[in-house]
Amino acid sequence: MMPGTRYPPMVIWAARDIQRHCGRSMLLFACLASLVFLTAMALLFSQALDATWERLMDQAPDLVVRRIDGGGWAPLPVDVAMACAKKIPGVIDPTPRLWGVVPGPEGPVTVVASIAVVPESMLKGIPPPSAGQAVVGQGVARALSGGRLSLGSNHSVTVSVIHTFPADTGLATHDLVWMTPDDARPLLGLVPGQASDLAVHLFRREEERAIQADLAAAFPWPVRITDRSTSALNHHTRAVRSGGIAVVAGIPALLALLLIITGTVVDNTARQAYWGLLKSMGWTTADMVRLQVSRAMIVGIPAVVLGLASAYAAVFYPPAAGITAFWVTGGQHLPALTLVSSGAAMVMIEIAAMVGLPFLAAVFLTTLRAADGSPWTLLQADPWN
Amino acid sequence: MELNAGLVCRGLNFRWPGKNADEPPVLEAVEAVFAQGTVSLVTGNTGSGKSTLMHLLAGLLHPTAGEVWADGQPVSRWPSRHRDPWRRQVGIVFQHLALIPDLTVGENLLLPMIPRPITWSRMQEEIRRQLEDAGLSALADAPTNTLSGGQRQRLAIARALVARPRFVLADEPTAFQDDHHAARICAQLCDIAREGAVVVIGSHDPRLRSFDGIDRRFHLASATLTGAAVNQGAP
Amino acid sequence: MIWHPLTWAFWVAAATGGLLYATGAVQAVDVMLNWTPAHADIDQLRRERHAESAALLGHWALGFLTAAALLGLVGVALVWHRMVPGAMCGTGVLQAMGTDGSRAMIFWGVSLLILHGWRVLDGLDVQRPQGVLTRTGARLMISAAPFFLLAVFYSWQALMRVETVPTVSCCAAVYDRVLSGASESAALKSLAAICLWFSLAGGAALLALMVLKIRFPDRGSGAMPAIIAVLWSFAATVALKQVGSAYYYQVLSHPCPWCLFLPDYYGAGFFIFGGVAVVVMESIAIWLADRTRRRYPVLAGPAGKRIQRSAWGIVTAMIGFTMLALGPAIAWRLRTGVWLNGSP
Amino acid sequence: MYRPFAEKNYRYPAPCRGARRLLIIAITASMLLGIATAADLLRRIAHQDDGASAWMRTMNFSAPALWTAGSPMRHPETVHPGVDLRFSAGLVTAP
Repeated sequence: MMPGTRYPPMVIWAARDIQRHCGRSMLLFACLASLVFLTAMALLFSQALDATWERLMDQAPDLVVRRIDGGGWAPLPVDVAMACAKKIPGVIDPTPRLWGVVPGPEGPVTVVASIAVVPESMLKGIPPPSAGQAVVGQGVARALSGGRLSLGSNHSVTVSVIHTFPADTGLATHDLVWMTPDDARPLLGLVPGQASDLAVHLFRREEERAIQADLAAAFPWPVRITDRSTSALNHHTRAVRSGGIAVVAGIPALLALLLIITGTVVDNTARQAYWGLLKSMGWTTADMVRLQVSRAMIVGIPAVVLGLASAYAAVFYPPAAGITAFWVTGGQHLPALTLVSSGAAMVMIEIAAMVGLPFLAAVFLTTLRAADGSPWTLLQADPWN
Repeated sequence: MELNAGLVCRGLNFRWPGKNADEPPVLEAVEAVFAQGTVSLVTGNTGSGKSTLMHLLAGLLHPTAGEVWADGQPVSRWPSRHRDPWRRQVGIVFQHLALIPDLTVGENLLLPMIPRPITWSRMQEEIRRQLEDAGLSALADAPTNTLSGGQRQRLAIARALVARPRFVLADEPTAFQDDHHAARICAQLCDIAREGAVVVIGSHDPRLRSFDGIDRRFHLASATLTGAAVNQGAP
Repeated sequence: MIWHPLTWAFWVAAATGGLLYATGAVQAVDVMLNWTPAHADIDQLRRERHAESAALLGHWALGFLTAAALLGLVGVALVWHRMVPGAMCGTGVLQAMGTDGSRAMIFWGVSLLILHGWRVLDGLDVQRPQGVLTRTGARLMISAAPFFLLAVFYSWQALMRVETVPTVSCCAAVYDRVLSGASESAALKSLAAICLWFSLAGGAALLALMVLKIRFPDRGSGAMPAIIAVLWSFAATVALKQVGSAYYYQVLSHPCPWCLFLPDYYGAGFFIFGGVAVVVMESIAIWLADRTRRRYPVLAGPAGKRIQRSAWGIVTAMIGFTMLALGPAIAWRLRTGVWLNGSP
Repeated sequence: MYRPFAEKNYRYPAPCRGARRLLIIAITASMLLGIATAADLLRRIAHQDDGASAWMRTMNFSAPALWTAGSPMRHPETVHPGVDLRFSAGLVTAP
């Protein structure tokens, strides 16, 4: 094939037109790429946060049953609670949990103790803590001095840290102190035979709401039941809301800037004579729109791709990801995020709609305004007269 | 009047918009047939309305009254979305040439070809042919603003002819040419006409008046077009 | 939901499309009121430019508004249910939106259908320079305005309602409908059966008509295929919901059309209902082209070609619809030897 | 040296070489960037954070550790229905 024949002539001519007005095209490219970068970064961040939450929340128990009394939360007798929960059809695998929040050296930490034995396949080299020992998350490990950790205020417990949870488990273990039940109980104010609460899994997750009333009635004391889907909904709502707020806060101003720049680039009165000349040679207004849209695409597609790729790097690649997290969360440390392909596709669709459509409309409207005249009138705007 | 052949003016009137009704019109009751396969010369003094007539024939201006028919179709009545693409059949040489100075010679010739449904290679072939005819082959890559006046005019004519138009409207096509090149341009226009095109030349160049390739001569004066056939043997 | 980025994407697309449409409609008003093709005065020249701009604007507006409608559909079917407590699919979202959601969808559909009709007429009008359909086209384009305004109004209402919605239960909504109809189950069953058989018979008739239209575009009525297609679309939707969808869900009764859009069922709803939409749109194109052919002999040629093109579109869409709607049922029957309800 | 494209290009009177080069650069750069990003995305999806999920499941955590310990989002089960959490520290304003 002869070189050049693989592209439609209109597209080649659009590229030639870009060459003729290189500075303006570069300005448009920069403006569009930065607009896409800012929009996509906020959207990708919220999408990734949402995907991460969803993935992790999928592992959470369907229901958590806590005993309440006049003073607030009360310890749960394990045997009674297990027996009551097992009576309800659809409940599988009720598990008492020993956990609580206690003051650590640099703020609160989450103390957990596993009553059951953690399977070897999970541990992957992490030694389970013995009495007086603890395994801690990355966030807690940073505050350690001399490998010992003092927790609690009234009933202080000091344990030696024998291991740190790997960084790739940070989404679950960042603030964790894992110790034996015997070490944990004094800290949490529990006696043997008591648990903090009861985690319940269901045979059918869809029954999450329906089963709550039966479950609550089965216990001999008042209980408060929280469900997984409410937490998941809260997380999801926060993620998309914060993404939406970021978009709403920054985008209109940038969009206005884009429209102005597009208008300046496309609608140049000095080009009116050019449009008139083209019309006198048989170009139609639709041809000119096609030319300008091709031109906008040649500049716009690489700009959009560059903006998206930069946003992707800014969200997922350290150290850029750290800067992004610092910027968008106001200094919170965020562990590595994950993304699902459907989430990425949704971000692409949203970017196309929020940036691509107004950009194309601006190109179209300004071209139409400039070229929609009689060819003779347009020709008169020219220096050759 | 035969409306099916070539370009036909029927009762053509033109008055600039915004002018008073009592001022004389630019063109009044113009009746003319520019037949297929002929070369017609419209002469007249400067400001007599030759360029306006050319622009009316090309559909760039709209007649105040009357019609322009092309191949049996009232093109001057057509709405713009039909008249604009119809202009692909028209090759027009502007008096002011209207070349794009920062484009090369070859690229200026590319302009009328772009919206046509032909391949890139075919476009390049047509441009090459036209450059050879205009004697500009060596200057294909030269920016237009480096050409001499005569070369620029030959380029404007080449641009009008490059897409093999049905109707060629040339306004003062020999203004910047020496005798040799003027004769060559006339011969080129005659060749186009012999291939079946309608060629209308608007000029007050005395060299054209004596050129024997002209089939019909018209004279425009006081907004009225008068004329007669010269070469009866024309097809 | 108001903060959901897809909601913003929807509104940006709708606003941009609305701006293009409004600009085009304003120019079309001048064309509709004062179009005088026999005149050559300055006003008529301006109107000619307006007609050309309005046509370009209309085409772009249709594209943008279609994109907005698709974004809204994606939102309802795939995305927004995660923001509505208790919702599992589009049924829950529509339940949260109340009647405003359904109204918005209807008005979006009508607006796009009218603009599609305008597009057909404009496509025919542009084939000949006489401009015989220019005024009609302008009128049709403007007539979409009230429906579009209502679509935007109800979309806003619906999305605002979702913001404060209590917990919904979309599965319960579907099953409630089944249970409340239990007493009339015989009537429901017979309705489903009637719809199934009408959709099969109507589909066959429509296919036969389309084959005739492809061969003889200048013969026969254009209204008949349009009427059959519209009735068929209702019957096919009911039959799909009551009978065909069960083979996707592989449960005896879950008459929910929105679950078909979910990724669990490969987004089949988009293709199935897209096929129905194509059939309705192209049948209307046939009707309009046939009317044009009869009224304006100058456009008989282009109208005939348009009829043929639309007929091919309907045939393709119906084949796609049939394969997607009946394919799982036939596969089930071949695999198990019985239909889902146990009948051999 | 035989240079087929250069010779063929030379035959064109209006080759628009720069424009074609610009097109090639735009298309190639877009494709490369797109493919690189898509490949990284696929790699990322294939190696999701399985470790964190496994510990979530094993320890029966109700929420991931994306907030400070003790905050209501970190421990949703501790939120009493009677407490109105108008002010919630942490990731409230984070996207």
